[in-house]
Amino acid sequence: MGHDHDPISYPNLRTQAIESLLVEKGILASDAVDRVVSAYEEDIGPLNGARVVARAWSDGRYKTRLLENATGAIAELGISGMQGENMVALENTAEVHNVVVCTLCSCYPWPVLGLPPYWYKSPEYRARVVVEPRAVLAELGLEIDESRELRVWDSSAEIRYMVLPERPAGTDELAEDQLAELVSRDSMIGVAEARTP
Amino acid sequence: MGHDHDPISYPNLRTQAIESLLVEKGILASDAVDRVVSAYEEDIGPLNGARVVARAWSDGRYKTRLLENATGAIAELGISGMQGENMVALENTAEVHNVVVCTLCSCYPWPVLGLPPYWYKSPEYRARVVVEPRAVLAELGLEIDESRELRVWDSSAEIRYMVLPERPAGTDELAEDQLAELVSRDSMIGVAEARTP
Amino acid sequence: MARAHDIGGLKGLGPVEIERDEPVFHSEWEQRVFGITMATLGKGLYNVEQFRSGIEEIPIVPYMESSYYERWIVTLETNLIRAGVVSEDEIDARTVELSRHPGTDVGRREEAEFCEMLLSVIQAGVSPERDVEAPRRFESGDRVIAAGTTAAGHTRLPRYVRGKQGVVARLDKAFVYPETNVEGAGENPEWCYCVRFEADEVWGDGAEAGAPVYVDVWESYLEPA
Amino acid sequence: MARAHDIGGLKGLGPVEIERDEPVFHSEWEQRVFGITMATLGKGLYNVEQFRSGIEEIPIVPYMESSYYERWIVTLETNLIRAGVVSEDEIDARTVELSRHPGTDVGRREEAEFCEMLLSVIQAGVSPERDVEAPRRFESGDRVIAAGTTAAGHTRLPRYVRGKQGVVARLDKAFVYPETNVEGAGENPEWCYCVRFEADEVWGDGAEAGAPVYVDVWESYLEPA
Repeated sequence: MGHDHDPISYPNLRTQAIESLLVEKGILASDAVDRVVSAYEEDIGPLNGARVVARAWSDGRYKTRLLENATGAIAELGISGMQGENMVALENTAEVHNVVVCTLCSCYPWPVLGLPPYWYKSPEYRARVVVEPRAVLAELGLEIDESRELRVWDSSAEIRYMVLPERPAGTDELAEDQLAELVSRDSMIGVAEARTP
Repeated sequence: MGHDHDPISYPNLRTQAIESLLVEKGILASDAVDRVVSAYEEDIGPLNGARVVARAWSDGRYKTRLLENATGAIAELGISGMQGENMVALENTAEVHNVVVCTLCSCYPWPVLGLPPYWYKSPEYRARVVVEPRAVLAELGLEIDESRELRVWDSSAEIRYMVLPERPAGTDELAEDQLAELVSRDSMIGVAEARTP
Repeated sequence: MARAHDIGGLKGLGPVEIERDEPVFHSEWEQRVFGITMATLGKGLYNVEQFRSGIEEIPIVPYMESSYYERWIVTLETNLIRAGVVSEDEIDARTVELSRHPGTDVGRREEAEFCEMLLSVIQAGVSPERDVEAPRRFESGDRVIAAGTTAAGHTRLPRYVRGKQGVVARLDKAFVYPETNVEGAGENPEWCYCVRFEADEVWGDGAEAGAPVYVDVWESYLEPA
Repeated sequence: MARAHDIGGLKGLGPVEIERDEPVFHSEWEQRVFGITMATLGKGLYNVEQFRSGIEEIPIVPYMESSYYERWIVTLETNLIRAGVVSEDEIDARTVELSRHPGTDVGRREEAEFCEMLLSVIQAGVSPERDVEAPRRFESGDRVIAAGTTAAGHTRLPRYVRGKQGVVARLDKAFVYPETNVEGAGENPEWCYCVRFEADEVWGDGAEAGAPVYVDVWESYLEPA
């Protein structure tokens, strides 16, 4: 067939061209690229946020601090970093459910949740969740009763939000690390509840 | 689910917005849009080109005129129009195979072939067929022997090309309209041979 | 600076896939985009080179990844906005409005006379052929070189032959010159030529044997070799 | 003129689809685009607002139809070109070259010191918080109106709240102002606010009940209601 190699996508080809030129010009540090990628693939992810939520569920005073100064409370657990410099935690209650979006791009609290999933960055989510949030959440399997206020938070400036989901029933006996396992990424964005044990 | 209508694609939505505004401003003729679309869906297509090829196969003097002045010879059959004002016909022979592309956009001889198919407009075809034409044709099932020159015609200016494929063997007894049935669109672009009966 | 569309000669991309029994249009919006473009071109709101140029201005990655008629929407908008008949804010606002009121009719108006005129133009064609007084600079068989300059804007000289030598294979008529026509700066017709370039001249080592490329060019794209 | 990214409030688009066990990156090139962007941002070749702005300049149809990291390639190129470190012609030429020599290594260079610095910045963060002398103009509970002007360029005020009334729900710190920072025209920090807008105020009839939107804004985006 005249081909020695598999087809390559154009974005892939273009990215290689950029990397190759920047290396050649002495502008790009290849090791920095490698390590940044592995930091977000291996270290910085939603397990961080789950620890924060589990602590808040377990410790009322920590929860108070989290709701008053999320950045500081999160730092108590050794969690901080880029795109988490100014955090606000939003508490779900029987009266209020919170959901987070960034309509203008895809701002997201990297230190606690890692890099955002594809759906969070999709035009469909960004465009629709502000105007038809109950419909979007229902499509995702989360029916929010009309009696409950559904607050949509558009992170259009420098605050990054995480949702503090409600603690599931029947978890009184669980230790903090067991509680953390119930806290999904999606529950901290507000498109799901925490899992029940 | 809160939805009364099927999802709409963004390009569809955007097109509706443009049409709606142009109608409102008195700029767009809706009937012209309808009729242009139906002209290319119903009337102007590769059957026109097939008639030209079948005539050239049947009538040596017509073929000579076609190769000398394609626009005029095509007009003899009542075929003319936009994107066919300056035609050139390329004859396939035992020594030469011709294939047509427009690397810069997707120029194509509309009056004889209709609007171009998707693959002709694809970046893959446009980018590759100039630099690796034998490989591309082989992928499409057409092996061109190395002894045969493979000419690639990039319609980068105002000439529009059609390929005159070789007359298949075993067609001596066929009438012109039967011959026309053997002439596929792809054979007049040069990525296929004419069908055998 | 080369523009997005000038992709001839890239290798490695995926296979060419021919769709069996492909319809002329794949959706209603493709029909409308095609028809609206023809109708607004027919009204003289912009010309074919301006239509092409609006596509070429798309950044290359989204150009490569978007579909054919998606690119038409971009240039249709660009040219309607440049013609002053609609603003991007208006299109944005109408898009939002229609999204919130699905099923809204786009409206309709008829222009029987224009409609007949447009169909007869489609039937008859509109050749960019023009008379020029200057004699031809090249004849069949002349060795030429494709001008190596990188155009600042819209051009019809593919990048892959720039600076390459070829032989004039066919003399064509004089046609309207794209570089000025796209700017609305006059037709400035020039003689055209079809030039044959050998594969190894264009692609170097690794070129397929016996696979010359014929490229159609305006006279000012060429220099004597 | 509103830009491509300002899409909040469009209805009718397809469903939101959550991918199970989604990887952080879907391919190696996505990894590299992310890392190259972080590394060149870290070198100060452009800032975050300029990064965002380069995405917003993509025409809206290809913006909507391209993938997230495809849009990153566009702004990466745009900003590297604007920073003067590479030209589009160079990227084009290298793309063609690599396509003709598949498997070519992109090369490698190490910068241990920069690497450590970048990782510590990622770990520590870089807040756009700044001190300002001017007093706040608004307090919690104030009724405000989002400034109705249509920005000419990059702005962080979503279109869907422009001209709408809301109530200040939270006082935030003072942050670097995007409109000037994107131009390299200074940080001009301003107090920020979180404003609650009721759904029926923003969306009119047909709004979902009890679904307010909270939008974070710079002070100059607001006027007293």
